[in-house]
Amino acid sequence: MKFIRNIVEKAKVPFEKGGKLEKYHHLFETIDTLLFVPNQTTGQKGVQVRDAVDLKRFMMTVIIALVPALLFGMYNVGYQYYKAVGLTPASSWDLWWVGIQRVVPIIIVTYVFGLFITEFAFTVIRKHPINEGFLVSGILIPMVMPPTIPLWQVAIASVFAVTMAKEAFGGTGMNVLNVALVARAFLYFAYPGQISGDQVWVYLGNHTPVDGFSGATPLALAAQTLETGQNVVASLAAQSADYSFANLFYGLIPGAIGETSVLMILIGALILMVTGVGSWKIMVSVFGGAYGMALVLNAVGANPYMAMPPEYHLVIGGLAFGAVFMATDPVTASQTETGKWIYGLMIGILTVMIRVLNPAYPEGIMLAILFMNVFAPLVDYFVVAANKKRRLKRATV
Amino acid sequence: MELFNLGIKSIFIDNMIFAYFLGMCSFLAVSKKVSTAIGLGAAVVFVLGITVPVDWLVQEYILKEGALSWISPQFAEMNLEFLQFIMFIAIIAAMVQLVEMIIEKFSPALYGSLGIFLPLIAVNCAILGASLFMVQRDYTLAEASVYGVGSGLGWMFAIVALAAVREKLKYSNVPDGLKGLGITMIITGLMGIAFKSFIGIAI
Amino acid sequence: MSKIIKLRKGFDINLAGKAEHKVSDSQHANTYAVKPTDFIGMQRPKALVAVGDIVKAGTPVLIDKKHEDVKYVAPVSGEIVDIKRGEKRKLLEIVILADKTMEFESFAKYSVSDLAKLSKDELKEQMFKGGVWPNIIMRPYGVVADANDSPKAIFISGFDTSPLAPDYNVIYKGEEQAFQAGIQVLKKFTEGAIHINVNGADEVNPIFLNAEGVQVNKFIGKHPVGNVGVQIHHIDPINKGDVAWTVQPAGVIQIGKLFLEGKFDASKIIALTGSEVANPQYFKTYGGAAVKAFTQGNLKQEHVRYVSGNVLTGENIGQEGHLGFYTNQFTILPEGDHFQFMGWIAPTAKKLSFHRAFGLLSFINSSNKEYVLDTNMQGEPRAFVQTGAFEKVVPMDIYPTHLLKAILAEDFDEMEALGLYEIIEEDFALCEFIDVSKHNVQAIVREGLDLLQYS
Amino acid sequence: MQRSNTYILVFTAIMTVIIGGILSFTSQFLGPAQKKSIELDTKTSILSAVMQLSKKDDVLGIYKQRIRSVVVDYNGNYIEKDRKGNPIVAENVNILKNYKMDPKEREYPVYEYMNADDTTQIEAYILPMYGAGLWDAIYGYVALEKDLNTIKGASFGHVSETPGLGARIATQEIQERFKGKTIFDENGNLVSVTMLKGEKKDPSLFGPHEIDGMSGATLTGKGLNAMIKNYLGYYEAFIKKNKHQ
Amino acid sequence: MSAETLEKPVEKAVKEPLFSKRRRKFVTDPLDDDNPVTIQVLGICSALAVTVKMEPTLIMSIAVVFVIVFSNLIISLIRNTIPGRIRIIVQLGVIATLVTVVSEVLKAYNYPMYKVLGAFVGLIITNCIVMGRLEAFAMGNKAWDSVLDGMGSGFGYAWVILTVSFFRELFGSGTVFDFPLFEKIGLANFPTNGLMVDSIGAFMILAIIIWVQRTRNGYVEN
Repeated sequence: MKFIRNIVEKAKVPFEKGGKLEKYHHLFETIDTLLFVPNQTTGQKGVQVRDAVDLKRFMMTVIIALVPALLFGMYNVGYQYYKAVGLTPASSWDLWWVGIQRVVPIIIVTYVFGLFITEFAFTVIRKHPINEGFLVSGILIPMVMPPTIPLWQVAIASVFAVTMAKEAFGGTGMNVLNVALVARAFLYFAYPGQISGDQVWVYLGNHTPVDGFSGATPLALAAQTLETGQNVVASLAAQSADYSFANLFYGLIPGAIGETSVLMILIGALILMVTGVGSWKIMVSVFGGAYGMALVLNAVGANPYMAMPPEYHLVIGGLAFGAVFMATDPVTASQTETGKWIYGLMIGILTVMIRVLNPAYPEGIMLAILFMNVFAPLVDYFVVAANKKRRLKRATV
Repeated sequence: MELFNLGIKSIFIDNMIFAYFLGMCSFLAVSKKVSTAIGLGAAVVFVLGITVPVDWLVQEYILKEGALSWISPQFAEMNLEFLQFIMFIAIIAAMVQLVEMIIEKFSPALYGSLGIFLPLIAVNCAILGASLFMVQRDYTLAEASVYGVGSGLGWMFAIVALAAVREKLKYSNVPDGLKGLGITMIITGLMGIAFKSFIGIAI
Repeated sequence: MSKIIKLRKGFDINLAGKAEHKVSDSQHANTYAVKPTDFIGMQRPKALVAVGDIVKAGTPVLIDKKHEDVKYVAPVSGEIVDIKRGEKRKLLEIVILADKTMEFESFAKYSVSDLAKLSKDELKEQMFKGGVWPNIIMRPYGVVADANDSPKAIFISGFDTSPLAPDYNVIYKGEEQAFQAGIQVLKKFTEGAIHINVNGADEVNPIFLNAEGVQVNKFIGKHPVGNVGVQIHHIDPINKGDVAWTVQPAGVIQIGKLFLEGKFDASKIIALTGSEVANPQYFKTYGGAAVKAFTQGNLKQEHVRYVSGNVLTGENIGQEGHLGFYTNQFTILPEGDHFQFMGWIAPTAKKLSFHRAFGLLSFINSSNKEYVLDTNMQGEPRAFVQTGAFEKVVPMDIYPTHLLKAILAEDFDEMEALGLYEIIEEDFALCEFIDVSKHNVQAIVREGLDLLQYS
Repeated sequence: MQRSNTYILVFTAIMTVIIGGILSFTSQFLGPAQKKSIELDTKTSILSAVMQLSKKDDVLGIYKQRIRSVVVDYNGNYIEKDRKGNPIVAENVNILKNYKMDPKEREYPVYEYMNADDTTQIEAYILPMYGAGLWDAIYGYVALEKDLNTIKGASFGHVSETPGLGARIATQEIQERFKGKTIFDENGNLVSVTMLKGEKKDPSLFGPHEIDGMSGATLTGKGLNAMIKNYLGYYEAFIKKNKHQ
Repeated sequence: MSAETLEKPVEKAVKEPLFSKRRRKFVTDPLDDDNPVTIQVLGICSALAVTVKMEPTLIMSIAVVFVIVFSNLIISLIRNTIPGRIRIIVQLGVIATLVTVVSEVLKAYNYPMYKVLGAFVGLIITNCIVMGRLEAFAMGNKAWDSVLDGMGSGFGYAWVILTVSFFRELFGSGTVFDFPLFEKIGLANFPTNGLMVDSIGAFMILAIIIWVQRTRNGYVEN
C-alpha cells in the first residue's frame, strides 16, 4: 500500500501548482482519489468526524445494483441471437460470449466518448473536478440501448448527452434531465430508424433470421393489437411461448439491453432500497401510478390494448428499469418527500398513457420520466411553497 | 370531443414554444421566477383567449374575400385581406391595454411585478401567431376560441415549468458563456424533447 | 406534566469512549482562557486587560465594543500571561495563569425571597457586571442575547443527545438551589413561559423535576432531539420578528449562584470522552481550562485531535488549547490524515454511516456497537447531490437542502421563508456529518444567519 | 412631449389614411401577379401528379393544353353549378372547405389529363385529396391511368409532418412508389393501396396494392392510407361510371 | 424604455462623413459584440421556426432587413411628430404596413416560398428586434444613422439565423441550399439527424453559437 502511495506521490509532482501539467491537475486527482481516499481531515470548527459514505461509494452502489440486470442483459442478447438465427449454442457460455461481444463494445464506446473525451475535456477547460456521476450514466446509457444500436450512434449520443444535458448545467448534481435518458431520447428523435422500435431489436450479427422470426418486442406486439383487435395476452401467447407472463417477468425477451428482466431489476431495486440510495417512494409510486392508470384504462376498455391486464404493463417494456434506475436519480427527481410521491405517480400514469393512447410511441417510460424531470422543480416549488405558507400562517395566527 | 382534442393538441403538441418558437422574447426574459411566470402566463392566456376569437370575427366578417357581403351583396367582391396584419396587431394592442387596466385595478401587486412586461405581450409573437394560424387552419369560431385558450395554456405551462427549472438552476455552476440565455435555450430544447411525449396522443 | 413529543427523524452517533460516571477533582489546569471566538456574533472584541495584570474571578477582561455593558469576566483569579491574536490582530485568547487559591470579585448577595423583589433592571445590571449575561443566547441567530428584547419565552434543554454527551445527572448534581434561583431571575425577563425540555425516555433529572415556575416538556427521539432549537420548533416555533432566549442549565446555575453567593462561579464538571482516552471520566474544573492537564498520561496514543465540545459542533483546539465558555465536554479523537487505499469502495463494518451504501456494513452491527471514528473527510468535496438524507436527520418541518441552497444563492426572502430563523448551526450538524458531498453545512448556516442579521 | 388630443386624433387619421393608401395600392398593384402566382402554384401541383416539371416548363401552357377540369358529385355525376346556382370552376373548389362537409354534399374536382397528340383522348384522371397526417393536414393528387385502376402517379404535400420522417411524403422518392399500383382487386372491389409499416426498399417484396413504408413515419403513412382510401371511396361512383367506357 | 433615456442625438458642428467611424460602428457592433440575437436575446421568436432550410431563411433575413431598415428610416423621419402616448401603436402600424408589403410581394413573385414561410412572415411584426430598434434608436436619431443602425441589427440577425439554418439543413437534410452536399461528396447514405429538422435542433444550435460567441467575447450575463 505504502509502495503504491509513493508511486502516486511521485507521479503527482508535475500536476501540482506550477508544475508542467498543472492544467491536467483534476485529471490526475481523479485517478489519485480512485486509488486512495485522500488524507484530508475535517475542519477546525464544526463536524470533526464524517460519515463514511462519499459520492463515489454512493454512485458505486447504483452500479452494483445495475449489475444483475446488466449481466442478464448480456446473456439475453446471446439467447435472442441464437434463437433468431436458428443455431443451437454449444453451451451457455456461447450465449454469454455473443452478449459480451455485443454489449462490452457499447459500454466501452460510451465511456470513451462520454467520459474520456467529453468529460475530461470539460474538466481541463473548466477546471472542475471530475464527477463520479458519469460512472453511473456510462453504464445506464448502454443498458437503455437496443443491442442492435450502431456504435457511432452510441458515441454521438454520449457526447451530446454529457455536453448538453450535464456539462452545460455545470456537471454532476446540477443537471435537470437524466443524462442517460437524454442520450436515448436524442437517438430516438435524431435517428428514429434504429431505435424507435420499427426495426427488430435482436442482435443478428451477419446472419439472416430463421423463417417466421419476427423479433417484435412484447410492447410492439401489444401496440399492434390496436390494429388487429386481438386480445393482448392471447396475441402475445400466439407470438411465442416466450411471451408468457412469467417469462416476461424473467426477461428472456427482445428489448433494450438492460431492461428486459423485471426479476433482475427488482434485485437491483432491493439493493437500492436497503441501502437507501434509491428512493423507495418513487419506485413504489411509479409502479402504483402505472397500475392505477392501467386499471382506469381497463375500465374504459375501448380497445384491446386498453383492456390489457394491468400487471402486464409492469413487466413489458422499460417500465421497471425506468422506475428503479432512472426515475430515482436523486439529482433529476423531485427533491421533496411529498414531491416524490407526485413525481412517481405522474411518471407511472404518463407512461401507461403514452403507451396506450399515443400510437406514435410504443414506449412511454422514457418520455414520461423526461417530462417529469422537467416538471420536478415545479412540483418541488409548490411543495416548498406550502411549507413556506405554513410558516407564514403560523406567524400571523 | 373534437374541440377537446384540439385543446389538448394546442396545449401540448402544437405548443407555442416548443413547436413554433413563438413568444420567445418574454419566455426567456420573464422566466426567472415562478411567481412572475404564473402572472405573465395568466395574462397571455387571457389575451389569447380574447384576441383569437375577436380576430376570427374580424377575419370572417371584414377581411376575408367576400366577407363584407353581409353589409350588401355589392361588397362581395371586396377582399381586404391585405389589412389583416394591421388589424390583428391593432386588436392585440387594444386587448393588452385592456388587460393592463384590469390587472392594475384588481391586483396592484401583480401589476407591480408585471408592469414592464405587459406591453411586451403586445409584441409577444404567440398572440399574433395564434391568430394567423387560426386563419391558416380555417377554424370555426368555437375552434378558434378553444385554440386561443389552449395555446395560451400551453405557453403558460412552458414558461412556468421553465421558471421552476431556472430557479433550481440558480445554484448550478453554468459555464460563463452559457449563463442566462444560453442555458435557457438548452433547457428549452431539452424540455421540447420531454414535451414530445404528447405528439400523437389522441383521446 | 405535558404530553410527550416523539420525533422519528434523527441519527444517534454511538462512539466509543463514554465518560465513566466518576468525577475527579485531582487534575487542575494551570491556565484558563477567555476566548472571544466562543461568543458568536461578537463583532468587535476588546481586551480590557494587558499582560501582567492581576485579575480576580469575575473581573471583566473582555467586552464587545458594540455592546459595552455586557462584561466578559475572568473565570479564575490570577495573572494575565498572554493575549493571543491572529490574523489582522484578531483577538483570539486572553490567557490567565491561575492562582493557587481563588479570589472572587464580590457582587451583591440575595436570599431566594429577596430575589423576587428585585427589578428587571437591577437584575440585568448585576448579570452584565457579573459576567453571566453571555449565558443567555437569543434565537434567531444564536448570539448573545440583547437585553432590550423581551423574549416570547425562554427555553432550556434538559438533556444532551450529541455523541458522547455528558450525563446531566452527573454534571448538575446537587445544584437544585442555584438552578431554581437562576430560573427566578430569568422569569423576570419574559412574559412567556420558561420551558424546560427533558428526555421523556429517562427519569427526570431531580434539578428539573423540582424546579418551580417552569413548564416541563418531554421529548423522545434520536439526536438532535436534545437540541434546544429542535425543541422550540415543536413547542412554540420562532417566526419572523419573534425572539426567544435559550440558556443551558449550566448558565442558569451560574446566574443563580451570582445572586445567591455574590460571585462569578465558573466552576463546572466536564466530561472527558472519546475513543483515544484511556480513562474517560468527568473532571471538576473551571470554564476555559487548559486541557493538557486532563489528558496527560490519559491517552491511548499521541496522534489525536483535541476537541472542545462534541464531535458534531466542537472545535479543534489542539493540545495546548483551552475549553470553550459554553462547553461541558472535551473529546479526543484519532487524527485521520492518512490515505486509505481503495477506501471509497472497500467493504467495512468498522466505519459508521447513516447510509447503507455499498460496502458500508455498519447497519448490520447491533445498535449498541460503539464506533471509533477518526477525523478523515472520507472523500472529497463535490457538488451538492440531493440524496434526500438531510431531510431524514432534521426533525423539523424544514427543507434543509432548499434552505442551504437559498443561503448559497444569498436569497434573503427564501432564507426567511424557508425557516432560517428557526435554526442555528448545531441543528444542521448531522447534515454536515452525513453529507456525501462533504460540504461544511454548519459554516453555510452561519453565513446565512450573518447575512440575515447584518445586512 | 405632451400633445393635445386633437393633435393625436389628426395624427392618427393621417396615419390611417397613409397606411391604408399604401396597403391598398400594394394590394391593387400586386393583385394580378398574385393571382397568377397562385394559379401557377395550383396548376403545378396538379400536373406534378402525372409529370415531372422543371422550372423552365411553361406550366400554364401545358395545363391549358392537356388538362380538362370537371367537377362531379358524390354520385359521379357532372355538376356545373353549385347549390347557390353559381358556376363552379374545378380549380377554385376549396378542398379544405369541402373536407369539413358531409362527403355526400361535397364537390369533387376531376382533372382529366389528355393525350399530348390527341387532346380528345383522356390519358389519366387526376383526383385531389385531403386528410390528416400525424400533426396536421396532408393533401395531394393521385393520378389514375385511363383504366381507372392503375396509379399513374401521385404528388403529396403536408402542413407540418415531421421533417425527414413523415415529411418524406412530399418527396419524389416516396411518390414514385405509387406508380403502377392498382386500386381494385381481381373481383373488382375497391381496395385502395396501402403503405406498409417499416421500410424495406425492395420493390419485389410488395403486392399490387402495397407500397413500401417510410421508416419511422408509420403514423403519417397511416394518415396517407386513410386519405387515399377515403377519397377513392368518394370518387368510386365516378370511377365505376367511367371505368368501362 | 423611453426615447429620452437612450442614445442621445450627437451634436455635430462639422458635417460628418457618410461612413464615419462612429457610423460604421452602428453597422459593425450588432454583428458581434452587441448582436441582437446572441447578446440581446431578441427576435428569436419568428426566426427559428423557418431555419430548417437555408432558402426560406435567406428570404426571411432579407425580409427582416428590409422591414427593420425602412421602419427605422420612416420612424426616424417622423419621430418629432409622433405623439408619445400612441407611439407604440404608430410603430406597430408602420411595421405592420411594411410587413404586409413584404408579404404581398412574396405572394406575388414567389408563391411557393410564401406558402413555406406561412404565418412567419406576418410574425416579423412582433420580431422584438424591429420594435426594439425603433424604440431604442430611431425615436431619437437622425435618418441616416437610423438606416445604418437598422442594417447593423438586420445583418446581425441574418448571419445568426443563416448559420443556424446552415447546420440544420446540412445535418438535418444533408443539403445546403437544397444542394445535396453529402451525396455529391460520396456520402449518399449519410444519416440525417432528425433532431436538426425539429425545433429542438434549432435551440441546441443557437445555444452552441451563443456559447462559442460569448466565450470568445468574454460576455457574461448576470
